[in-house]
Amino acid sequence: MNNTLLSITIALLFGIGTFMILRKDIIKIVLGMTILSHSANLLIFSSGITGGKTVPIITEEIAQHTTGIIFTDDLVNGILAPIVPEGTEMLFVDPMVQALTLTAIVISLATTSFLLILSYRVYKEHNTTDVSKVRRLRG
Amino acid sequence: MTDYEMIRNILSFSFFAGGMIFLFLGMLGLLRLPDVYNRLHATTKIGILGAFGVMLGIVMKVGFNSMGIKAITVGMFLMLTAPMAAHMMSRAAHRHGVGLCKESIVDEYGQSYYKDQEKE
Amino acid sequence: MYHNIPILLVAVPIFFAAITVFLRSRFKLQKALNTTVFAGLFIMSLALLLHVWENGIVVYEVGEWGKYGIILVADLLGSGMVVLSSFISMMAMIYGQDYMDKETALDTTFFPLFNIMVAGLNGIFLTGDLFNLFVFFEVLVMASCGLIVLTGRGDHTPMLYKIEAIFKYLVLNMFSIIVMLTAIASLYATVGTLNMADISVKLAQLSAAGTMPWHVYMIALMFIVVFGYKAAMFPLHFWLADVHPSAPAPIHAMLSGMVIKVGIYGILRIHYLIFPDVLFLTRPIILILSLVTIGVGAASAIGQYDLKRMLAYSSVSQIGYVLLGVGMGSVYTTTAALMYLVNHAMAKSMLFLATGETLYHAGTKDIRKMGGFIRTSPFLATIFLMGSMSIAGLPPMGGFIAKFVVFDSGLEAGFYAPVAIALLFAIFTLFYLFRTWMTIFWGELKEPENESDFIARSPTPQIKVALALLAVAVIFFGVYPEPLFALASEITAQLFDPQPYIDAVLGGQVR
Amino acid sequence: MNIGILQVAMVFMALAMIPCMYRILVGPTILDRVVGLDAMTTVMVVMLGVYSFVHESVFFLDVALVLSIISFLGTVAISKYLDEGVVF
Amino acid sequence: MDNFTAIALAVFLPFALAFVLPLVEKLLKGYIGWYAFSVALLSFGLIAWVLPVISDGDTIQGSIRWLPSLSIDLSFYADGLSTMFGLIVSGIGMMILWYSNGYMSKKEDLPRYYQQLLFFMGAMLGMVFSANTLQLFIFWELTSITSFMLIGYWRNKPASIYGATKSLLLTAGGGLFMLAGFILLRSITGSFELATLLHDPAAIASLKTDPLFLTTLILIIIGAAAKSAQGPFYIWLPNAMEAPTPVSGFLHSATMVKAGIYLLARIHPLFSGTEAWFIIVSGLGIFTMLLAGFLAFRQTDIKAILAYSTISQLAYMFTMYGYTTYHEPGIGVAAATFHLLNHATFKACLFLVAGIVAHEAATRDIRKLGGLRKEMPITFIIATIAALSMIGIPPLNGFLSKEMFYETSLEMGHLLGGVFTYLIPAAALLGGVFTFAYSVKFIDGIFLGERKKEHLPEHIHDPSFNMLAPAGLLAGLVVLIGLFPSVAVHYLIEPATEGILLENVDLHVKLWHGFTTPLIMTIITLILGILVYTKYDDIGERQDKMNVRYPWLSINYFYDMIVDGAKNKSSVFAAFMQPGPVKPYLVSLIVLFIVLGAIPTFFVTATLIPANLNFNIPLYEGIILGLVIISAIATAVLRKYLQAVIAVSALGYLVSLIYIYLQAPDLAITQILVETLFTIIFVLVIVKIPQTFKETISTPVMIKDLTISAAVALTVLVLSLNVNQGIVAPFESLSYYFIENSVSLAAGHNIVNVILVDFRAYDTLGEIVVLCLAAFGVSNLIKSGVERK
Amino acid sequence: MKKLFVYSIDLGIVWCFVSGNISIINFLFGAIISYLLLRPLRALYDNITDDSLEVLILKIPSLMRYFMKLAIEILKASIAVAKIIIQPTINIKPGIISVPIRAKTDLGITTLSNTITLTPGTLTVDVSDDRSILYVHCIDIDDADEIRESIREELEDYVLEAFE
Amino acid sequence: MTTLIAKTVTKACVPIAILFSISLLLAGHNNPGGGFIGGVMFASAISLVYVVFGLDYIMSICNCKWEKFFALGLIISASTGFGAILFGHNFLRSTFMELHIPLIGEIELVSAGIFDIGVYFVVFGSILYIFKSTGDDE
Ligand code: NA
Ligand code: NA
Repeated sequence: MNNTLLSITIALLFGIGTFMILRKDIIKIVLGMTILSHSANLLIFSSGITGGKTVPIITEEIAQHTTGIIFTDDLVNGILAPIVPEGTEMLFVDPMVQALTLTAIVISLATTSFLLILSYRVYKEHNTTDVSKVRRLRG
Repeated sequence: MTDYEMIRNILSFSFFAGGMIFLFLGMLGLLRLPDVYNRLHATTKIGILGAFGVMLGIVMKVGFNSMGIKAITVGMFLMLTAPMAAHMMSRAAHRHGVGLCKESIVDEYGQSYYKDQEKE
Repeated sequence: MYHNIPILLVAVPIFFAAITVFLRSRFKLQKALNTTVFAGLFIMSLALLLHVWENGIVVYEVGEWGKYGIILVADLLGSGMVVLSSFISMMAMIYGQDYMDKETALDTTFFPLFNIMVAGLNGIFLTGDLFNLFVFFEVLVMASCGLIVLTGRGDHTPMLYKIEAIFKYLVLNMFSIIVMLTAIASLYATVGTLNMADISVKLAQLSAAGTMPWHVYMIALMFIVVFGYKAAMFPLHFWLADVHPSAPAPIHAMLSGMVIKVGIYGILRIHYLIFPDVLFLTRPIILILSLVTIGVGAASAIGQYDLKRMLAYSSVSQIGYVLLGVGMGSVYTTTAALMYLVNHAMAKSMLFLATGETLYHAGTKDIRKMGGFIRTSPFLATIFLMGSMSIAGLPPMGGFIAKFVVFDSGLEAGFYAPVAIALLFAIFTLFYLFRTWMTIFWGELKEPENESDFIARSPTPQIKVALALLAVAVIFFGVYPEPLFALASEITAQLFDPQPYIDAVLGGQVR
Repeated sequence: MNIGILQVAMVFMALAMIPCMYRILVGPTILDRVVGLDAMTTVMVVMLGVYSFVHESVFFLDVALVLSIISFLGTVAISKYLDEGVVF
Repeated sequence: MDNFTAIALAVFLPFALAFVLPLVEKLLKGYIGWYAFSVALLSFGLIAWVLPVISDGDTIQGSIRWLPSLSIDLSFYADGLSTMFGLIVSGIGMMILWYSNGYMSKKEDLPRYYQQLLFFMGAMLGMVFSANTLQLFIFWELTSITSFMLIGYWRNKPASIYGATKSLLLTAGGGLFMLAGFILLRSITGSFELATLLHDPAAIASLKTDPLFLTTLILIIIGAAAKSAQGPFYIWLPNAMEAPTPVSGFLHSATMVKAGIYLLARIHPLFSGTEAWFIIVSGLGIFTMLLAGFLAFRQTDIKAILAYSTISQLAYMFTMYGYTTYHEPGIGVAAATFHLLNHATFKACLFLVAGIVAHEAATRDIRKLGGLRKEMPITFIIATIAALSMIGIPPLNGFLSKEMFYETSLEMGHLLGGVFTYLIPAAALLGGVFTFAYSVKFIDGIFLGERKKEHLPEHIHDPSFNMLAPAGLLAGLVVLIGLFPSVAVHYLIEPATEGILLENVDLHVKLWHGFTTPLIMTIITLILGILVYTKYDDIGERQDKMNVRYPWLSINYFYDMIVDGAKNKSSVFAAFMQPGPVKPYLVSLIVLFIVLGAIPTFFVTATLIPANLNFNIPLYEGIILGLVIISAIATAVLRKYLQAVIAVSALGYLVSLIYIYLQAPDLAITQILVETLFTIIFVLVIVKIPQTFKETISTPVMIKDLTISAAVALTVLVLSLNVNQGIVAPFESLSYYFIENSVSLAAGHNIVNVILVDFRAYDTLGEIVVLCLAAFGVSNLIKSGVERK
Repeated sequence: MKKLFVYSIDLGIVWCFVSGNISIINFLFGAIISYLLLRPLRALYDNITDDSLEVLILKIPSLMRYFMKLAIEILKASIAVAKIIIQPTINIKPGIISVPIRAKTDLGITTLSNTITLTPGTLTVDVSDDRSILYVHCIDIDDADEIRESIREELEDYVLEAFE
Repeated sequence: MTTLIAKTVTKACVPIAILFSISLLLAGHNNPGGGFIGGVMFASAISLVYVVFGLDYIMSICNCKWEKFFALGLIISASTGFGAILFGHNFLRSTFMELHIPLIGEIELVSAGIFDIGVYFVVFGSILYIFKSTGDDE
């Protein structure tokens, strides 16, 4: 996917989300939060290494080819990260960011659900969905 | 490439393409048809057909391996659920007060015929 | 056995949180079990700290995946914070068992949520992985939110206020968490790893080569938003005065005592380990903001009639002192900040626990409606006085030594104006705390109630034990601060030279 | 060849999504929006089929199956809400 | 027992014995006062035990390990100065505790009273024997706190609370400044060890040239002045008179208020001999001396008169300690030190008398008192001796130090020359005149003149032995020191002066040393004093009138304004800072995010936005991402909840489509599932929330919010574009490891799943804990609403 | 009890489909899970009359016929609606008509209603409370009775045969 | 009340969805799926019942204590971690063995799978708990 376009999308989503959480209507704020979460999730996702084209599931068709990547950290010799030999091509898309995004999505589900129920309770207690009126605690 | 494979490929591709074309038409219907009930016709029937077509295309291509089975399952499931979803939506629309479009000629279900469409 | 302690400190409370769900309404068993677990956690954390102090950093590879998995690192900072959180949470737990409402809190979600809250704290303090830090941040926040709703006996907060407070807390928190995610993702995209030590090494390489991408600075500063929010640093402090007072006392004590310290911990951990090159930017920013924090907190506290709210503003102000120590940025000031952090944690949690009981005793939150309680509860008066003295920085309480080292280190490092401002607001602190103490405990009994009515609402023995133990700690660190100072110095040394940390983390074997 | 098919098919499907989006945006009735959303999921199921077909990968069909089951749930829930004013 | 142990014990015994007081209270029954008395006696004895050593010119020093990391130890230092102070503290303490046996009613909370007094005594002793400044400060603040507690002894009286607050704020708060001064001193000289510093001429020399010298001095003097009620800080002392009278006598006249004087004396070697020292210290002293002496006129409470007199007398000492020049440092030191001792005796005595009068006559209002000489003859005699000593009538001890004061003033005036030759002695003289006036008033108002029947009880008589004896003893001391000054001078004053000046001092104090200028000044003082006394009440009335007309003339006015105003100002400030709605808080969070994001852009040397951006956008991607944006905008724009929810749902599905396109089926499934669950929860909530509120966004708000949002978007865009340049070479992603090892080491083919449940299972554990928390939290929220009904 | 057993076998087949692997072992595995699963859910199926396994097997041919019919109808339906859609101007006469039905069982009514929805120009909106009438939306009504007739003849028969 | 059409379709769909959820759970290690996805799928199936049959009806059939399920899930997941400690390894150390069962063939038993089952329980338990408490209100 075109990185520039994705970045622009992420930024726009971030902006729209920000605009929405500045609204007065409590439900709009919650929706704004979900949009912000989408933006963050996409950002995490886009932070992976690019180049891979395949779903990161190792099927029987895709033979396990040895890549010669070195993994053992050896600080003495200055080996810090996977050392990828020249010419090694990434077959899969980055699975790590997928896992991270997945975790982030689930966590944002949990928090947003909580926030949503909370909004309902705010409405119940304050009898309004206008958060600018939710201001008993002040001073 | 044997003839059999050739035929299979062509068949699968035509199912595939046909499904997509139908789907596209269905969505066009969504855009063009006058009221929500008519639009449901478009999305339900043609959508299902489109989906089914593509799924069949897959089955044609790969046969009854796990992928083919999954494809069939998807199609069957859509067939099971889409009508109910359409039923729920149209019922909800009617009971929610969404009137039929002005071209409509009969409403034996309720008295909401010709209602203002803008009501939400 | 020391080897396993880091994970046990996190996993055991999580496990017991689940167990307690099955033990609902078996109150005696819950009480015994939770007390045991928390005492066990405290002992384990203490053992871990001593072990780390003696033998160096303990690294625990969850799942034995080395830096490719998630690593728990118990260095002195982490294990020290864990000891602190374990101690305070133990007291809060002991206290809470008598304080919280039985039907709506103890028999429902208090025990699991509290356990998980502690797990969240320990998880944050021990993790060596950036993304895992985020996960445990969320654990902590969600646990806090769940706990704030619960009610206790001295908790005269209408549900209306609690809901509003949580709402603000959560909305603000979600934005800061999204900022955190953005920062973490950006960092991962730049160096390809989430292990903090690993990131540190890689950024150091970039820095040495002069090829550090400029957006790393941006990321580093974004973390200030994240941790500054947690620490209630100006201008991110607004939630605190609303949220903390809305919580029932044991939770209030945890929030003010420990949870806001997470922000400080984060700054110390992330900025010293990962972004040492950006400290030239972060330090002045924190310094300036810390001064405003001190001022805003203190200036707002004076006019409060709601006791809990006043103390919450005091927390804002006090956290400013910790941040000041961090922001001034020398070895000694950072040591001072850590000492301040510990002493504030002890004293504030004690003060909040005492406040909970005082409010129960008084039957109101309004300071103006209180008075003369020294006759009806001299115990609370003493505890409250000790807490106030410590926060105000009066000897012989721990807070005095803390304030002293902050001033001493600041002046030594040449930060005359900041110290002067801090000094000025220290007098504010003295003023509002003592005035409050006098209003509550001196004067005539305000309500036309009998003295015996008040005495009937006195702390239970269990609550007294919790408060007394905290009081002992508060005074101990005032009379004999040497171990704390030595520890804080060691921690600072480790912060300023992260190489042992990095070696410990990256030296492990991978399966 | 596959990539070519994929690109054409994808564009085709993406275009098919525009009417759904239009309904979601414009309505005019709330049910139109629901129908639009429902149709969108149908398009997505087909899209997943296309992916699957082109990549010859079963994984996207798992997604499709999940989508068909779950979007049905969403539609039913919203419809029931609009119909009866409650969800559960 | 060595000398150091004696000193340490003298300090710690009062603390220890005070701590155990509540435990042994039951055993002691009625003898609790005697217990306290014996503690004081013990300390006195211990200090007296080392006196011979000290008076020989030796010092005692030693330390106990305390804070090695900060190189601070608990160290004690006993020289002439501290020993004299120690003896005053414990000696007067003995008298006061003895007196308290008679004074304090059995109904009072005696354990607390004696415990606090003992704490105070211990703190005071600790303070004077401290060898390092930090320790000194600690004990210093302890004296402030105990003083605070004792002022508020009758803690349900508003006046007590007011007085206690004031004293704490000024003394403990001033102490903080002093601490800062000490820290500066340390940073200049490198040590907290005062005792070593005193004997380090090089360090002292460097201190005096340090640019921070003046700041350090001022900070320390603020502490001293606040404690000794000097300058504008005097205002706490009159209000401190709410304490029981023995306490006033002990803390607020004889000992604690002298802590500031002690500090001056202690740091004298470090700071004196500079202009700053002279100007600040003696300037403050002269100002206070005259002001307090003058203000005493309008006091009607006998304790208040004594309080103002205390302030004024302390100012004498301030003034004299300030009298230094480059050539002759410390010309006033001996006089000040002697006056310090004398003042302790006569003022404590006067307070005891005041206590007796108040106790017997049941009032402290001088307007209601009068003519008690017949009913309380012994008291009258005692009082008169003490008052005359304060005026400076021979052969009482006050006369000796007053003469020395005049002498010093003359000498200082002479040294300074010019107009000061007359001004400085004149000021001293005026101080003496005021002293005369209020001292006479004290005696006259209480004991002489007509007995005012209407205000007084019928039977007034001398008090019990326990109250009379300590006062009598002190009066006796006043006379004895006056008659035989050489003993006190030899054992106390000389060593103390040596301790201050750090050189051998040979003092010759005699009652009669010829018809000298100071004697003439004394005579003038008496004459002027009589003249002023005839106008005494008149002056007092005028002062009252002035005070009514110009309230801002008083420092108390400003104190009250600040303290009372603080509350209102703070409320206003807090209300301004925390208006309540979440939006401003959110805005500040977001703005900080933007600002912090923008700061690094000033350091960018290359380009802000990477040059090699790829704008080759496939149509499909364009459409999908366009739809994503459109659905997000729709969410923002659509007004009804359900419409917006449907739009956001569509957004979720479209996002999952991106995941699909980017080959992430697990993620896409998760996104789809989460989206639907979210929709359901949303609808569940919308069911309960009727949409009654419709937000209308005004144009300015719209512009503001759009600007903020745009700035945020820009920040994220810039970050994202830079970040999307990929992992910086030569680093590579950890993903390689997972890809390589997921099958061989974790036996899983779905790498994402393997990461979730194996490589990073710990994260997943946290994640499911968050889910549990959400469930618990939601249930708590819902239950919290049910209960209320 | 027996009903659960039958359902378990049905679901065993479903399991094969959803898990994407048709084999005896997998089927048995699925059947076992299904049985365990259905036990707590059994209350849902209480009001469904028992079908014996033999009857079920006997119905397979009619089921096949039904599905064939359905497939054809769907294709026809789609083409019909597609025609309407691609016309330059849409010219339709929609409306909702009531269709009396013979099907009595839940399964029968449901299948019929779904079938109607999937077939040309018709869409079930609701079923009457007495379960005797389906309200059907038609996209283009030339003759309402004709539509009722075609439903009865072309769909209901197949449905009744296969599902009742 | 929803119609009998909806109810009947639901009766058919629910077991299918549940089976699918189990399949996703079990296949997760090698195919798309896993504990979370399976758990949400399960929750969706049950919530379909909630939606179509109404909460009251379900409560009359069985009043499931969903909090016990997610607590159990948490115990399962955490126990996987503790189990490794009992075997002298680090928390959450995974292991696997290949079993050869006659008729079935090779089966890989993965300890992480147990962890995933815990996740499954937690996910559906907590989601349904949220649904139930929210829907139950008033
Ligand atoms: Na949805
Ligand atoms: Na998975």
